Amino acid sequence: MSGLESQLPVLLVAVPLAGAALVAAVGHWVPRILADLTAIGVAAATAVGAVWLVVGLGSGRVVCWLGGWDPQPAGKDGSARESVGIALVADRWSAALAVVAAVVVLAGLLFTWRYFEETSATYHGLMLAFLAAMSGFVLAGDLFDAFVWFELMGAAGYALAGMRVEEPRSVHAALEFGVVNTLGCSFSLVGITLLYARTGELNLALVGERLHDRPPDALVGLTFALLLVAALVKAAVVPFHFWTADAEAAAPTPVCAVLSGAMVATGVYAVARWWWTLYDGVLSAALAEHLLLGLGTATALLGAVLCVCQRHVKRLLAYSTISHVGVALLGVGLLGPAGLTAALAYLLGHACTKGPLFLGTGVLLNQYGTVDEHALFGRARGHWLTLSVFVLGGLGLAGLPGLGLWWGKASLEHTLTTEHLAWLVAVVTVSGALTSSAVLRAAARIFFGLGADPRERAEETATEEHEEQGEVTRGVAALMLAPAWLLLALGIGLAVVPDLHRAGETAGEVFTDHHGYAAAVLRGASGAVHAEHHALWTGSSLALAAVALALSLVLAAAWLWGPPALGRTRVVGALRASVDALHGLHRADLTEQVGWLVLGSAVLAVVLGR
Amino acid sequence: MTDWILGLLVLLTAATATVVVLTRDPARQAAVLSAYGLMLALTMVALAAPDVALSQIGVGTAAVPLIVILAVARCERAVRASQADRAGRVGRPGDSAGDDQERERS
Amino acid sequence: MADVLPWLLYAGAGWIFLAGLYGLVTSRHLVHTVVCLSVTQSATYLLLLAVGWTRGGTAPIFADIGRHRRVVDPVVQAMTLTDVVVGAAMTALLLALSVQVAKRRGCVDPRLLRSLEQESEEERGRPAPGRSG
Amino acid sequence: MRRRLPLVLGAVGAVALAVVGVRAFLGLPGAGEVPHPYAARAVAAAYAHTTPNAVVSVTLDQRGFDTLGEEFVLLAAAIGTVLLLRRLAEEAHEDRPHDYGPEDVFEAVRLVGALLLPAALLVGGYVVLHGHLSPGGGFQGGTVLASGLYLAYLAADYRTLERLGPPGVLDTAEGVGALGYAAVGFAGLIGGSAYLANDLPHGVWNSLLSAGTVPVLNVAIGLEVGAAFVLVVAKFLEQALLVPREDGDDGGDRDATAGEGEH
Repeated sequence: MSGLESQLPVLLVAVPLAGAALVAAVGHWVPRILADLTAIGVAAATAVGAVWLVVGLGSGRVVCWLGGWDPQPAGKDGSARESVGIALVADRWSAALAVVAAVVVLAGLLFTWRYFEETSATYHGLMLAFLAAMSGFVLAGDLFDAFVWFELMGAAGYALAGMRVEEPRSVHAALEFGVVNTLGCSFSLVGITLLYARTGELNLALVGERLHDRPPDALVGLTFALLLVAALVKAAVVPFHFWTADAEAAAPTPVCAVLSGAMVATGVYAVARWWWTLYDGVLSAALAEHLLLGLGTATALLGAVLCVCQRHVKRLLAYSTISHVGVALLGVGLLGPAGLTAALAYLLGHACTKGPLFLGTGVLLNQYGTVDEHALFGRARGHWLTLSVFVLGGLGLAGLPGLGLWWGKASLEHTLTTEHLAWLVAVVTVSGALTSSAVLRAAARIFFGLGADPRERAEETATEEHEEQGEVTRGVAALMLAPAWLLLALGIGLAVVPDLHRAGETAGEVFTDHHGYAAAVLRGASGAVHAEHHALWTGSSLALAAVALALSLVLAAAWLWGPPALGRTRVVGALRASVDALHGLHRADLTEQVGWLVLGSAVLAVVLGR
Repeated sequence: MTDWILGLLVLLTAATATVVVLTRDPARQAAVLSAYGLMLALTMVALAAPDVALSQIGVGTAAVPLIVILAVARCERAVRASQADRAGRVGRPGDSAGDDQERERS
Repeated sequence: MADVLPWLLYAGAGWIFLAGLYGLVTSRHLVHTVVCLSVTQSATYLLLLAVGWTRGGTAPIFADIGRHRRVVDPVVQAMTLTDVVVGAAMTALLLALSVQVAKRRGCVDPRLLRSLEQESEEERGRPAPGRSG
Repeated sequence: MRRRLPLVLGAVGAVALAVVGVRAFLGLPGAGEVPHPYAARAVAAAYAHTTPNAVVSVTLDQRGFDTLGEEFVLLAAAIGTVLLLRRLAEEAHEDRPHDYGPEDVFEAVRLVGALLLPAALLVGGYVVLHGHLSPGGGFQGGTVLASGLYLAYLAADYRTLERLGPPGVLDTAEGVGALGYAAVGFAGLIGGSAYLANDLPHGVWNSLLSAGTVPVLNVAIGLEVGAAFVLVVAKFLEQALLVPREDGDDGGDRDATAGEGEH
């Protein structure tokens, strides 16, 4: 790596930070158009830098010691080089997540260009700070540094989510989002403190190496449980997921796209990074695998079931995000290179599918002032532009070959079958089909007015909703949907470019190479990595995709034209009662969410802290 | 000798923290929070951490309790205004809750 | 007192952490919730400094003490400094949100706030209309 | 049952956490034997860069990237609070706080305030500038500077505070402080070594101009923290002082002290 390339990881964090400070400083004095341009320019530059880093990395790692504190040269006996500085370690997968974060924030900023009338420069400053926090987190090679970027992600996220203070629901959701995430970060800080007490180090590689000096005991298990709490709260995994539906239903649309596209991905990434650098070979892999697979399954199914019975499109998409994060956690839970590649590819694809769906919903809200499926029944006929985003997004969620999620879903199903966990393949397929059917049902109702017209049944008055901004012409809608298509095109690129898949598998080997990571950071060595590649477009994966799509279409049809008689049968009645109970549970207020967080962390501590 | 002082300070800090948590009225809680911030700063001095004690005094004893008092003042007025608004049905815009439910809240 | 002090430090930090959690879980006022959250965070300050403390160690300010004087751990203090700043920033931000919730909902009890939202949903005859962006 | 659900969840969780916590903490070594290899290296590095205050050396020199993140957490929180507490168009009818006449503050309080303000600013400046020599630093000095300006409000009235620190200028000062920190980082990068590298001359031990970039970063942080805290408190003051014009004396909470809300 040439001089500048070796400094790229720092630039990916420092440039957005400087941009945020600049926008915050001159925000008052310059016209808003300049703040827009600066923010979009900085986000675009970060995206380009991240892509350059991914391309330039090959199958190695870039270790960048900050503050000029390069560790002393490797000792004669090859002993670990130690330094007092902070290391940023970039391998291909962490750089790829930085690309996704930059692209999703860029799409949000481009969307905002025509979306908000009165935004101060603060919005742009917070979005850039959010971007810097995410790229800082995925590149951090230091435990406490990761904690600081987690908190910055939180601070910018709470302010952005609660930005529209005239909406009671958005400030309430932002407050719950804030309290739960800050508490999760406090739990992880206790974990970091205990790790520092045991090993005396903060660098991920050094801590991982010191943990091998003694047999693992309750302390090591407890630290992993506490670190997991912050990661799983950010990733919205059961039972820490209550804040997601409210925060993403009430936040402004571009913020929703960033939260569910990029931020949840950093939570799942955190679980993988901390396992492979700290606890691989220390804690029992079987225990961690069972725990993560259990959490992933519960999250995937719960998210999918609740997603289907939502009528508010953004809340529907929020529960679909929870479901897809659960599926990605299954990949990480396999604790293998192939599983990891599948999980991170799934997250990349999910960002390129869920982001456009949120932006499409934003256009609907912009034009009709509401995103309630029943209130919008048949009102958006003829809007082909927005319809295309919804259809592509909906089919993409089911894993249509060639769209964003195809790469992640196909390789995950392949890995699950080779690991003899065929029943998990069913979980993946069912949750994908459920979420996709919900989106297709919403699209069918809104754009075609199919199915029974709900407005006869419910006698609500057509309360004219407070619109986010004024009427929007077709041309403006096209401009606002351009970033959505950008993301969809990126998703298609992910699915069809074959050498991306091979590079991904090699990068998965590099990511999960515990000793290679320690060697690169501590001794500057870079070993060769061998990865076996498997074809993606195989008969079985295409068959599974066909099953998922068929199931999704059948379910969508069932929601739209399901005979009322079907509703009264005992089976559906019992099902509906259990779903209503689940729904009631999800009206947890702030104190209940904290209660669930404490109970969840206790379960993790008991399971891992044996 | 310093061990005793440190032990005593930690116990006092833990006790003050319990009092902060058990004070249900937020206005009074701000005052106890300020005392708690001071106790925490003294414990930090006993733990030989002067820098942290100085920042804890600046933040925990002065700035945050001041913000808490001001936030409480604003919240109380908002709650009073909405009760008055709901009771008297005085159609006063501003800080009454956006939702127009008329039912008398418990 | 000699060997019981470290455990007293850890126990104190643990007690404050659990006290903060108790306050969070039984809170009936949003500002009370945010203050209890800052108490929970302040427990991590004590734990951090307790981990770095060594008996007989003085503050790591070498302006007037010798190079080889026994000092407590400066890295832990740097982490605690950052934690104090982050704690204050979060408290200010969450208090601002609490004020806005109180203004918009006219209610500051977390338990009633959730029922208010349900009321508004049921009243409109359909869940969560898309008023918000 | 639903009413007591959070307490039950929290209690069960807390008990389990406590049990596992105690078992785990038994694995921790006692006070004396906690290994501190990082601390030993940090002290050596502080001496290498002639920074007597090892804590500030770790904070700003060795782990400067952490503090960069921390400053931006503070910046994001401050501009977030200003964004969240901004006054919307429909609230314009409410009385602007600085429409108040000069408060009838006792002469003694006004005198003490007038005397203490310069003292507070002086102490704050001292703490910022001597951060690398004695306990203190950018953040601690910043809070002292900010408390100086609260004095201006308590001793006089809101208009004085707004004259001393108008929000527009404070916002810019905050952004410039954070930008200064990031710029010093870039200077290290452009200087050929690394981001946030301490390339300035390290000077003589215990002298004011020593420890390279540490004092410069302290000044940047002091500027940002001072501006951030005054801005946040001013925003909360403005919220607490807003009184709807019609009924004017709504419970007499015109001054900043908490209204005697009858609970």
